[in-house]
Amino acid sequence: MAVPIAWYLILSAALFSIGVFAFLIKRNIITIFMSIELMLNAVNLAFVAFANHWHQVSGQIFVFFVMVVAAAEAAVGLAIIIAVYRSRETLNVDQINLMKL
Amino acid sequence: MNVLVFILLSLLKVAVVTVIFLTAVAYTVLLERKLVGRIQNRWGPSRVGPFGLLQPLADGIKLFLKEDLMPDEVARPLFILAPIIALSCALISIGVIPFGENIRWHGVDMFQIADLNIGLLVILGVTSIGVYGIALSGWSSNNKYSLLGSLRSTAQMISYELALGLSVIGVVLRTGSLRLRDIVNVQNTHGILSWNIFGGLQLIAFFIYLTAAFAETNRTPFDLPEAESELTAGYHTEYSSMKFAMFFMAEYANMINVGCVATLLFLGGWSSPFGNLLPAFGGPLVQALLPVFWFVAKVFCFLFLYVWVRGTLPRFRYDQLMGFGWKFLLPLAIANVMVSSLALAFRG
Amino acid sequence: MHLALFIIFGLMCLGGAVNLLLQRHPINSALSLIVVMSSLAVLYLLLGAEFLALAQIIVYSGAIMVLFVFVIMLLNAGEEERTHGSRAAYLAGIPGVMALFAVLTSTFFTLRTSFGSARLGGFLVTTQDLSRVLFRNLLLPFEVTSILILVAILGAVVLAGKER
Amino acid sequence: MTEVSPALRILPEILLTVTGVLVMLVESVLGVKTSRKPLGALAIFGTLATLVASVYQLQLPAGTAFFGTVQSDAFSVFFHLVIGGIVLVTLLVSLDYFEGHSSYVGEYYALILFGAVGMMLMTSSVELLMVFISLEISSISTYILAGYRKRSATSPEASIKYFLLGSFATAFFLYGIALCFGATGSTNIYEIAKGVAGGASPLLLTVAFGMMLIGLGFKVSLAPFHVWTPDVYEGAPAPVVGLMSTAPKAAAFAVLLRIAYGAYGTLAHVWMPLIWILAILSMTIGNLGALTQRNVKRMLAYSSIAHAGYLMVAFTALAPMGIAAASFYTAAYAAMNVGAFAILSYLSGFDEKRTNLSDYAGIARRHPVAAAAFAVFLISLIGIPFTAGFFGKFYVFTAALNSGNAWLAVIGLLNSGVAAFYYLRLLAQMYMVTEEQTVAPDNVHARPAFVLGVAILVLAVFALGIFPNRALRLARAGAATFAAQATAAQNISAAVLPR
Amino acid sequence: MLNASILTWLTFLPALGAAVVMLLPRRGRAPQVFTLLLTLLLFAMALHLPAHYDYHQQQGFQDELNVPWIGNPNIHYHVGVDGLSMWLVVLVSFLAPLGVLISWRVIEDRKSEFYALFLLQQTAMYGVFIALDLILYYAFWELSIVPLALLIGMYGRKNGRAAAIKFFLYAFIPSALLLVGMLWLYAQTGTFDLVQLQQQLHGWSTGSHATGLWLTSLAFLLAFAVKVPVFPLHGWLRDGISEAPTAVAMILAGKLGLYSLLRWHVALFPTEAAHIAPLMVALAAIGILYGALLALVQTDLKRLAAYATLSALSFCVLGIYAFTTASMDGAVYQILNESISASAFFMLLGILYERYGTYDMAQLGGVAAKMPRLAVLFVITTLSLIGLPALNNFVGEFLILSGSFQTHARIAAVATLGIIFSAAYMLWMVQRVFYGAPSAHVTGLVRPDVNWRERAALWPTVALMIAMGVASLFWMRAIDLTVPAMAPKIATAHTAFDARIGSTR
Repeated sequence: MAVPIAWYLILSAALFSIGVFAFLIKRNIITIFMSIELMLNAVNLAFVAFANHWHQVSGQIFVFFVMVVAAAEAAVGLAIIIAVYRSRETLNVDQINLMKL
Repeated sequence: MNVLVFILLSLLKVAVVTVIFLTAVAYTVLLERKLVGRIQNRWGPSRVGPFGLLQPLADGIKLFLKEDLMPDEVARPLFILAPIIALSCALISIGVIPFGENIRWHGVDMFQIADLNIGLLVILGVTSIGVYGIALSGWSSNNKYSLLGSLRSTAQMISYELALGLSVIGVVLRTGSLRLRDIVNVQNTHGILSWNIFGGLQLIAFFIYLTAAFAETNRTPFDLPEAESELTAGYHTEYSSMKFAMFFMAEYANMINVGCVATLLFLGGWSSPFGNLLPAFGGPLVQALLPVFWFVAKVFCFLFLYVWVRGTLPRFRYDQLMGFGWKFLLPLAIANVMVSSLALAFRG
Repeated sequence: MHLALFIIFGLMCLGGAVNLLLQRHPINSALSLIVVMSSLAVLYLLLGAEFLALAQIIVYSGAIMVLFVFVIMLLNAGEEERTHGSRAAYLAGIPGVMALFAVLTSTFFTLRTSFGSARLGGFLVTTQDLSRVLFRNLLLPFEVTSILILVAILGAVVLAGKER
Repeated sequence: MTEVSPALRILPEILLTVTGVLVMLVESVLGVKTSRKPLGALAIFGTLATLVASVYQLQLPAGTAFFGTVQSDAFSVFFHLVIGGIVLVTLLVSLDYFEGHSSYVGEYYALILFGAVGMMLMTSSVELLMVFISLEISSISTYILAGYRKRSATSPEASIKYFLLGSFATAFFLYGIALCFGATGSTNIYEIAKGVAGGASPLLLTVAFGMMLIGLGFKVSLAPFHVWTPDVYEGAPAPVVGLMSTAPKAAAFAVLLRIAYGAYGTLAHVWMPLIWILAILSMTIGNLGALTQRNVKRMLAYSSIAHAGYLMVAFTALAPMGIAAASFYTAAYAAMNVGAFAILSYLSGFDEKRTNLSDYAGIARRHPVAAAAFAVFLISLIGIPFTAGFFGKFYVFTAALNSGNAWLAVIGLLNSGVAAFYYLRLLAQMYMVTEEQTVAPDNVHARPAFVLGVAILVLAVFALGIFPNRALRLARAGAATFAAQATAAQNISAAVLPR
Repeated sequence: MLNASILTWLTFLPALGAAVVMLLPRRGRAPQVFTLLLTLLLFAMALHLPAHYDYHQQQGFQDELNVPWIGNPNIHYHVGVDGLSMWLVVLVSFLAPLGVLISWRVIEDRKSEFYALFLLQQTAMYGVFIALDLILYYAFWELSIVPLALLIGMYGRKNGRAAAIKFFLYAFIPSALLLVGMLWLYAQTGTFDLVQLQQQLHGWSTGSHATGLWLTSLAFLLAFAVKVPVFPLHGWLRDGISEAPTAVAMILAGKLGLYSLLRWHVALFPTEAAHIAPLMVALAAIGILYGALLALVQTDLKRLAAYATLSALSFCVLGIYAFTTASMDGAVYQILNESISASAFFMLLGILYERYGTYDMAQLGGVAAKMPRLAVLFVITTLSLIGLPALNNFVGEFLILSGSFQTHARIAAVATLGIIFSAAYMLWMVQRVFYGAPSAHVTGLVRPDVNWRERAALWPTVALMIAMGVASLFWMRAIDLTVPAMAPKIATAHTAFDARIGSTR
């Protein structure tokens, strides 16, 4: 039985929105970072779904690049988090506020 | 009807393979104890059953019947989840490994549970998930030894996974496929000469794979996570009874897995070392089982090597271990990929 | 079959995502995220991206998330404190997210017929197909990615390393 | 179309990458205690070579390479020159800045060079995948650079804020690309343009544009996506802020131009109102925010938001004019803003001890030359004639008026009137207030490299303000490539991705 | 050849000089001497303009130079002078050396910067007066703000910084509108050239662009009116003048704005100017009275001077917007007069301040006995400012009033009150400061009378006051050729009367 592509897309939209929401309300830097990963995954799902729709290989390749980028971001991001933790001893964004926003 | 037979046969296949596999795991333990005993000039287990052959059974019963201690301050769900992850990851890999020729009965492949286009990737993927078992066990135990052990182990596994992944690329390049059967098929023309380790010029890759695999399975000389002199039992510390048994089984299952994969990738899988030199003999049953024999024999050699190494080599220091992985193994693997691809390109 | 798998793993995805939102301990959130990613891998399989599915497991679940878990363990990040976040995040964020979701969903819903549907095996991309496009048409991005990784390595060294 | 070797199309990027790798290799053989200045010199020479290569690219006929992923044309060359110039000056200015303060100086140069590769590729790529990758290169290297003052408490904080919001933005941008791909089946700008012109669902395309706009809006700190800007600029090292407030923004604007005019040209009526709103918000919020700041870096951060708003005004103009104006403005803004932060870095040193407005009291007496240079940059930021800032604004608002957006120009110029106040406050502080002995006497010495860098910027500010013809011609030639793109789209269709 | 380039030399030599001043040694008198010599040279060069002015050429500009500057948008380096701007250029050149002389010993701190900025604003002034391309004009217009603001801020009295920022913002923000207006004009016509604009805009007031043109003219008017300043926009004037050092106060108000009103508002938008004229005239009248009344109650000399300036400048505005030949001629003439007399007045105040360290009238008194020479000069200047016949201001004020009587009789009558008030506060001021019993402050300090340097600065102005009062026709020739042509056609109804007035002078 076939599944409409639109369902996949709506799923991806839902995941993306949850990611955005988590980004906004989460208070731990690592969790915030994870919500970004969730958003990227949602995008990947959209890419794969669209690749299926257009029967285009390039849509799937995009996902590879996103993965590479996500990996690079993770490496750098976590390094930054470690640097922050060293200077602050906390991972709560509300306490990382030497500078007023 | 046909579908039903297919499903039934597949389930049966899974059951049989799992039982054999677990038994093999149990007897690998025995093998190790025996061999190490011999290396250390003692007997090893010899009281239970003839030559101690029933020792695994006795061990199993002991572990099952022990009291299951659960410390108060552990993160309960994760504490329970961790060994499950570890064991199931170890068991999944076997599902894509072919043990013999592609022989079908009622449309069911007799010597492989699932033949996937990307079998090799599945194994790598499952291996990479296996890290969680160790990471979570250490963290959920709420114990500094456990945590340190699992941190070490995680870092070690991440580090060596790179070299491991890179080492198989030469093989994949030669085959042009990620299907394990294809990889073996390329190697079974001229016997030992066409094995990847020689014919595919992957000797160095084999060495890298071997080393990385030792590290991935946390075996000597890379068994720092459970270096008892500094970390008591590492991430196992808080585990007992059945949960400990699961980790224990996972470790040995992984050893077997690694041996299978090494066999498939570098040692020609189920193909005979003599290639066509040996004339075909026996009936169809023998024809079908002989490759399985070769396969098992090769895996056994591998396991033997494992134990041998354990019996002879001392443990690395942690910084040596990381330095070895990053500064030696990884560059070597990259160089190997470059050389292999150049060689392939020149060969045509 | 397809539909059933989609529903099961789609729900797992959503459940994982919601759990990520609700869990207060980073490690639980991380595990939920792993569930999401692994379920996504299955969805990729359904959409005919087998290589991608495994890559998803290896790269995301097996490498990136391990890194996350590792750092959580390393820093021993504890329970999330329920501090009052910036009120702006709630005031602007919740309607914003709602609007975003509404826009996206309604767009996809409006165009649902034009997207067609996916069936098992309808569009299967083999590793060869992938590599043919990747190493020919998208060669430059592939090569440039190496710079990206180089930068990331440099960054990790610079930021996490100690000052000599 | 004559065949041009693909390597020539990305020659500047190749040179820069090679330089970066060389820097890293040489760094590894230098002793721990050795000065890293030779590496800086190497990086500077590499950048110079890159600039020369970019200029050389002007002689090539505009065209794509690598299966339609990159395109070198006057537009890309213009931005290559801007970015290359910024990098050059940043290297000159920071040659002595980190020396003795950080043990990763060699990596600093390498990161700047690699980041520049990303930015340059952004401006020349016509494939959104390529844009995405290079955007990430540039972003990640700037995240790292922002955290370079590791001992201070604010720098890692700046880095993490920049990183989190930047990655957040990236996700939006990526979703936009995905939707674009979904609507047209391709991520090549020209293919998208074809899809936009006929067939593809306008609804999906609009949503896609919105998402990409949000993503890029974060990157160029347009209001309301600007929240990270003041914090990040305050915490990051001053020379880095000079770089990251100009070069990545220039690149992101180039991308936005390519997308808006290159791919979405025929949907202009749909996205124009979005740009209007962003422009007005950015100008107003930026300027009002800057008014209340006591910290010079934060003030300049808000001012950069406002300047991004001015730039957006150019987007609302008709195609060739608006593009030329926006391009020119990025160049002008780069010259003055990099200059301002360079002086800031000089006056406040590595410890950033002079960041408050009151710390600048009477600076003109103690550092007359530095103060004079600062005054030049500030005056240019205000938009006083005979400086780059004036002509930048002039072209932007001319473009806006030419396309009938008089009200936008009025809002913009009134804003620039308000803006004059806070720049002036700083000027007044430097020149008109007698010094309070709050800051301990400092022994900053202007090194030759720094002086050269600032001199280049001052010259650039005046050159763009008095003889802008040459830069303008190049900007206009770049804009013309967009007009010619309809024909190019047909030529290229053979090379795009197979279905 | 010299004709073509003289204006360019005149304009950019000071800028060059500013750079040289910065490079000169800071110790000693080098900056003053250099600047004085340079300004004298400039004055000599400026005299070339009236010497070679072609009185037969009825229309257009002289000493023109028109070369393309920026290709697109079409901006030219177009400069030239006519009867209006020529005298203003000479005036600026005349005042500059005086400014240097009067600052000779006052400015000791950061001297190089002072003279550099002084020369820079000289460039800007010249530029404003000679530019015939809107953008070029705007460039100099904006440029003039910066050095002035810096000068006020750096060398002002107590609240110099606040006054400078106030001045800058008052000048800068309306300029933004001015720029919008200019850009709108360009978008509609494709040119920034004054002459071409005048031709193209002809008849637009009733066409489809009427609204835009109207708004544009308002934008222009606003920018200029602030700079003059015209009555409700004079907020910066009091602080600006009372804080500014003497040499700056001399050039701060008036000239630039009034000139711009004539050149770029009245001449460019005649119809719109005619529409707004009643308002402007009314505002001018209010300004005259308001300034005068406030001047009456001041005790601080600088503040008194500021309000007096407002009052006097409002006269000029009145003259311009009354739109009769006489009033406009008078207004232009009055710009010159006012500048000279007010400059002299500021210089005298500066000298007083230098001697006694205060502008407070309550502390001064009986100075005449101590410094008779100063008193003489002061009285002459005061009389000139009041508008005593045979002195310069009389001619201007008379022309303005008589001209505006024809169009706005009642308002002109009100304005006349202003003259009476001005006589009142000026004379009262002289009485309080110079005569009567010497105050304790004055007797306590023994100070020398005006020295040779101050005399060198003051006597030329006094000489000019008299010369311009007596021989007004010499100056009027060029003005008369140019200015009335700028007036909107509305004024032609009064030609007969104007002719009669004209014959009297």
